[in-house]
Amino acid sequence: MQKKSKSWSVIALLSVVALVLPTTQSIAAPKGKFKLCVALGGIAGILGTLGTEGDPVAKAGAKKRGWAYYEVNNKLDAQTAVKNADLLVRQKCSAVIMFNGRPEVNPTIAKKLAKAKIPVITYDIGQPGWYFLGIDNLAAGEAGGEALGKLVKEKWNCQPDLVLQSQASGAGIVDAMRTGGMITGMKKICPDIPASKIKIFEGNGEIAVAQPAARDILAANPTAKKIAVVGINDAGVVGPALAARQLGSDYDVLAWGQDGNLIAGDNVNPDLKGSVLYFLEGYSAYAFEVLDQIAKGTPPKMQDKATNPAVLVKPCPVSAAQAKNIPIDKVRVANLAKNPSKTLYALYCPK
Amino acid sequence: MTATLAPQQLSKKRTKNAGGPSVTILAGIVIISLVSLQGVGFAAFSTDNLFLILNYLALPLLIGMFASFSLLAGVVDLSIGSMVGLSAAVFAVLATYELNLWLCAFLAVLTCLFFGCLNGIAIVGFNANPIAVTLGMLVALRGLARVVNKYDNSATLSSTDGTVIFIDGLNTFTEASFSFLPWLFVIALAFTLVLQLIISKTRYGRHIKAVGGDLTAAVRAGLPASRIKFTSLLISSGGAGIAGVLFVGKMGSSSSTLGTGMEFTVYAALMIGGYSILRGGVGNPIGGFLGLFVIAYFSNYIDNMGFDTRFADVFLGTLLLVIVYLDIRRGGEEFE
Amino acid sequence: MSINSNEQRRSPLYPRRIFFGTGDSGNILALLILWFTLIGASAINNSLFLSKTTFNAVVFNMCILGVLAIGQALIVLSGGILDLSLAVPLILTGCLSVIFYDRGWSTLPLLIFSVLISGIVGLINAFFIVVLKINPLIVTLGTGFAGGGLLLILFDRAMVNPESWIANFGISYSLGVPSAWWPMVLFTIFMHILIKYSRPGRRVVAVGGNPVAAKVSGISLKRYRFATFFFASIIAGVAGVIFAAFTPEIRPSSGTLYTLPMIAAVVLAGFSLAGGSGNFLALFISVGFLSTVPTALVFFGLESLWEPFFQGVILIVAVSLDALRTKKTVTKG
Amino acid sequence: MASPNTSIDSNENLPSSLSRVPVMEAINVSKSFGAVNALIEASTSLYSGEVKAIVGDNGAGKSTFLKILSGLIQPDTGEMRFEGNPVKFEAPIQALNLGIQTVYQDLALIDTMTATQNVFVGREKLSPNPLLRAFRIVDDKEMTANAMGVLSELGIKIPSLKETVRKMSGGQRQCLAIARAMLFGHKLIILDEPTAALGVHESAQVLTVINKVREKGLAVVLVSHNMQHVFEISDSVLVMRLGKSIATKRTEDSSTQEIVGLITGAIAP
Repeated sequence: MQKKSKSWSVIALLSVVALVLPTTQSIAAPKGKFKLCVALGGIAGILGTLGTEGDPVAKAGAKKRGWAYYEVNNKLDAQTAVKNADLLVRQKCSAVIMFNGRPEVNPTIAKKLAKAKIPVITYDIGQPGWYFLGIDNLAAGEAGGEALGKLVKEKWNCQPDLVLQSQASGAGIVDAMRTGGMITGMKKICPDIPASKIKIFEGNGEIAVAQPAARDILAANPTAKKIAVVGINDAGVVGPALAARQLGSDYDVLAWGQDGNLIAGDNVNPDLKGSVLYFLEGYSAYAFEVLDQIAKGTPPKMQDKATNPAVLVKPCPVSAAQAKNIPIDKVRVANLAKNPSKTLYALYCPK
Repeated sequence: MTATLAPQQLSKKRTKNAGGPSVTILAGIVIISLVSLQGVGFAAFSTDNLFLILNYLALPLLIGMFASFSLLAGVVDLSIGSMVGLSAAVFAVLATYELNLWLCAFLAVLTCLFFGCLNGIAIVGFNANPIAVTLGMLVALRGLARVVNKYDNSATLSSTDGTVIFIDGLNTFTEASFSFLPWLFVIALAFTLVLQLIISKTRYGRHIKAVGGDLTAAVRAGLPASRIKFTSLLISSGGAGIAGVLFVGKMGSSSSTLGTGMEFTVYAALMIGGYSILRGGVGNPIGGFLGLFVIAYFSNYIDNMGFDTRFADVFLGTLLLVIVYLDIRRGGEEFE
Repeated sequence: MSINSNEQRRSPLYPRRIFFGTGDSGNILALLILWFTLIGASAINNSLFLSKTTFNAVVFNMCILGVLAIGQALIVLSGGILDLSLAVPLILTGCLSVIFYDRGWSTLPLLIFSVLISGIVGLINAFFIVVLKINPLIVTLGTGFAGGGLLLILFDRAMVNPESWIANFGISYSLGVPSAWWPMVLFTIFMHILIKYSRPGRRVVAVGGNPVAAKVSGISLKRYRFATFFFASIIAGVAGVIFAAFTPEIRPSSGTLYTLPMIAAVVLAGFSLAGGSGNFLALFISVGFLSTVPTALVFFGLESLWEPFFQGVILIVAVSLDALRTKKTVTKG
Repeated sequence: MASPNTSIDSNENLPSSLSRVPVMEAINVSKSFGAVNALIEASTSLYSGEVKAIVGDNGAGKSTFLKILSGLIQPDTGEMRFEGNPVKFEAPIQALNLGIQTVYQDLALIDTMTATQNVFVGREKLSPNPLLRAFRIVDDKEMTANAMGVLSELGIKIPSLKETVRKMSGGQRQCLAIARAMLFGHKLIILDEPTAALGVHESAQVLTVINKVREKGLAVVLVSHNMQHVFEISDSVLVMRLGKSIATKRTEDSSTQEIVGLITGAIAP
C-alpha cells in the first residue's frame, strides 16, 4: 500500500502546515499609515491605459503624500473583481479606487468593502455608497452623438443608409449610456432617422470582433452605402469603418468614437471623424481631492451618482482635425506629471 | 506481431511514482512558501492570507473534483467552464422571476445535466471524439449563457451582460467560514477525501479507472463501459451546475465572463496534479487537490506582491511547465 | 494492422475517419453538401444572400481563421495533438510587422523577419516537447499563457499606419477576390500537395498516424516535431500579417479569439486528433462553412450573440453524425 | 499431481473410455459477416484436463471460432453445448459466469492499474465488514492474497503485485493474464496466440503455466501459429481451413508435416 501511505502522508504534512504556519499576522501595511489601493480595470483598449499597466498618476500622488500604495487588476472579469475585493479588505486599505468594467458584481464588492469600512471612489460606473468620479457617460454619449449628427446632417442631409451601433454589452450600463447616448445625441440633430436603419451588434469594443460582425451586417444590407457608426469606444467604431472599406470603395463612412484611444497620436483611421475624450488616465489626479479629505478624517458627503457626482469630469468631443495636436495617453500622463496643478482636460481639450 | 512490446520500447523510463506527482508538488509548495516568505514576509502564512487562498480554491476544487470523474474515465469534458457560466445564468435569470430559489437551483443543475446528457449521447452513444464534442459544447453553451443572460428580469442594470441577483441567504452560505477555513472549502476538501476513497477503495472507483485506463480490456472484463463513461460525463456536468449556482451566491450575479477559460486553468492544475486529459485511468483526487492548491498559492503570491498582473500569466505558464517537467524527471509520464 | 489497433486502444482519442470511412472524397462531399445546404437555405430565406458582397464578406471571414487552421491542422496531422499557443505567433508577427514598417523596412525583409521570429515560438514548443518530453497539450497551454502575458508587456500599443501597404493589403482585391484570401488558398494547395505527394509530407502523416512505426522505420520523430511546430508557428505568423492588415490597433488579447474556432474547423474537417489523418481540401471547405455561418445568421435576422451557439451545435452534430456513420460501417465490416 | 499424459484418454472420434462429457461443444456452427463466410459448419469438443490447439492459415476462421467459443459473437447457425446442455451466449458475461475465460492476443491488461487490480478487474472482492461492504469498499488484502495464491500455484514470478503492470515484460503480462483467467475460469480457458510477440525464454515460461493449468483439470483451447509450441503443449490439434474445421488430430499421433500439410491443403483431410 505504498500509494496509499504516500497520499496520506501528504495529507498529514499539509494539515501540519495548515495548523502550525498560520499566524494572526495580517498582510496589511504598518498601522497608522494611510494605504491607497487601486483596482485597475482590465484589458487595455476597452478601458484605456488604466486597463493593464497600472496607474502612474495615483502611484505618484500616493508617493508624494507618503502613503502606502497597492494595486490589483480586475482584468475585466467579474470573478477576479470579487476576489480582488477580498484581497483589498485583507490588505486593510484605507481607501480604494475602483475601476470595474463588470458592474454586475459591484453590489457584492460594495458589501465586502462596506463591511470593512473602506471608502471607495468609483470611476465612471456608479454604485450606491461609492464616491462617483468620472464623466457622465450619458452626457459623453450625447456629446459624441451630436457631433456625429452634425456631420451626418452636413454630408447626407440627415439621411444615412445605415447607423451601426457597436456595443460592448460586457461593459454593462456604461455601454448602454454611451452607445445609447450617441444615438440620442444624433437624433437631436437628425430626429428623423428611422429605428429600422439602426443596427445594433456586439463589437466587444474590439476591432477584431466588431469588424467581422459589421461586415456581415453590411452584406445583409447591400444597398446601404452611407454608413454612420457609433460605439462604446474608438476601436468599436474603427472596426465597422474598416469592414465597409473592405467591402468596397463605394462606401461612405462617418464614424465617431468614444474614449479617444485611437484618435490621438499618429496612424489615425481616416474614417474616424472624431471621438469623445475623457482623459481616463488622468482621473486619479481628481481623485486626490476626495482622498485627501478622507485621509484627513473628514470625508466629503456621499455623492454617488453621475447626476450627483463627487467629481465630474467633463467629456471633450474632439474632431479628427483637432485631435492632431493631442498626443497619446502615455505622453499625456508624462506631461501631467510636469504640470501637477492642471488637469488633462485643461491641458489638452481644445477650446 | 512485435507490436505489443513496441509502446514499451518507446518510453524507456517507467513511472516510478504511481501515487502521482504529489512529491513534486509538495516541493513546489515549499519553494513557493520560501519565495513568499522572502517577498511577503510571515504575513504570507497568516490566517488572513490562507483564507484568501482557500476561499478562491473552493469552487474550482469542487468543479475539478467532479470533472475528474470524466478525466479518469478517459472522456475529457472541456465544456465544464461554459456549464458553470450557463448554470449561473439560468439560476440568476430564473431568480429574477422570483421563483423558489431551490427550484431555480434545481433547474439550473438540470439544464447542465441535460447538456451533459447530450455530451454523453454523442460521445458514448455515437462514439464521437470527446475533445471534439465537448469543445463544441464549450462554444455552444458559452453562447447560450450570453443569450440567457439577456432574458433577465432585473431592472437595476438593464444592459449588463450578466444578471444581477443578490441573494442574501446564498451569499451568507458561500461566504461563511470557520476561523480561516471557508465552509465551501471545507466541503470541497471533504468531497475530495471522499472521492479519494471512492477512487482508490471502492468497486466503482476501480471500474472507472479500468474503463479509462484501457477501454477494450475493461469491456472484455465485463465492465459496463458505456454506462460508466456516460455517468462520468453526467457527474462532471452536474458538478459544474452546482458550482455555477454557488458562484451566483458568491458574486451576487451571473456574468457572461463567468467560467471563461476555467476549463483550461482547472485542467492545467489537474494535469500538474497527475491527471491526464488525453488518457484516462491516471491521477488521484489528492494529487488534483495539490495541483489546484499550488496554482492558487502561486497566484496569491503574485496578488500579494502587487505585481504587474501581466507578469502573472507569464509566471503561471512557466510554473506549469516547470512542475510537469520536474515530475517527468521523477518518472512521470513522458511524451513519446 | 496489429500495431495500429494497439495504438488506437492505448489512446482515448480513437482515430476516426470522418465520413464514409476511407475516402477523403466522401468527406469533402459531405462537407460540401453541408455548406451548400446552408447557402441554399439562406438564399431561399433572402435572395440577396447570393450577392458579390456576401461572397466577399464570407471570404474576409475566412482569411485569418483559414491560415491559422492550416497551421493547427499540420500539428494535429503530425500527432502533436493541438497547439494551444498559436495566438502567440499570430500577435507577435502582427506587432513586429507594424514595428518594422514604422522603422522603414522594405516589404520583403519585413515579412521574412517578422514571420521567422514567430517561428521561435514553435521552436520553443518543440524544445519542451522533444527535449524535455512534456506533452504538447501541456506545453502549448503553458507557452500560450506565458506568451500571451509577454506580448502584453512587450507590445501595449501597435498601430498600423492607414497609408501603409499592410493596411492596404487588408482592403485590396486581387483577381476579383480579397487579396488577403490568397495566402489561405495558396497554403491549402501547397499543404495538400506536400502531404499527398511529397516524402516529407507522407512522413508527417506517418509520424502522426503511428509514431512507433515511424520511429522503427528510421524517421526522426524529433526532427519532425521541431519542423511541424516551427512551420505551424510560421503559418500562424503569416496569419498575423493578415491580422495586422485587418486590425489597425493590434491588441494582444485578441489573439485568443481564434483558438476555439480554428480547432473547430480542424475537427469539422475530419482531422483525427490522434494524428495521421486529415485532408487540407476538406479543411478549406470546413473553414468556408464556419465562416458562412455568422453571415447567414445575420440574414436570418439573428443577433450575432447566437453565433457561438450555432457554431458549437454544428460542430457537435457533425462530429456525432460522422462517428455514428463510422461506427455502423465498423460493426458491419 | 498427475502427469499430463495420463488424463489423455479421450478422443474426438471415439467415445471417451471414461464417457466424459465435453466441457464445451460446438456443433456445426456457421458465421458470416455480410458476404464473407467466416465460419462454415465448424465443430469441436473441449475436454477438461486437455489442451486443444487450433491451427490454420490467416483467414481460416480461427479468430471467429474463438470469439464464438468465448461468447463475444453469436453464431448464425449451429449449436453450442456447455457440459452437455445447449447454451446460447448473448453477451460475453454469460460465458464468464459459466467459468469460461478468454485471454486475448493483446492481453487485455490495463496498463495504469496494478497487478492485483488487473486480476480482479470487474470482480473486485468487497470487504467482509458489512458497513464497508454497503459502501462497496473493496478488500485489497484479500484480493492480493488470492492473486498471490494463484500466481504461486502456477509458479509465476512477478516483481510486485502493487506496481502498475506497465513495467512488466510481455511474458509476465501473459502469465498474469492466464492467472486471471485461471482464477475465474474454473472450466475452460481460451488463449489467443499466447506466445506471439514473446522471446524463447518467455514463451517457455508461458507454456509451463499452460501446463499447470491443464494439471488443474481445466480445459484449455489455444490458437497458435507456432508449430513447435503447439506440439509441445497440446493434446490434440484442430485444423481449420477456409472457415471449416477440417480435421482433429491427436498430437502424439501426428507430425508437424501432417498438420502443415492440412493447413496448406497439401494433404487432404
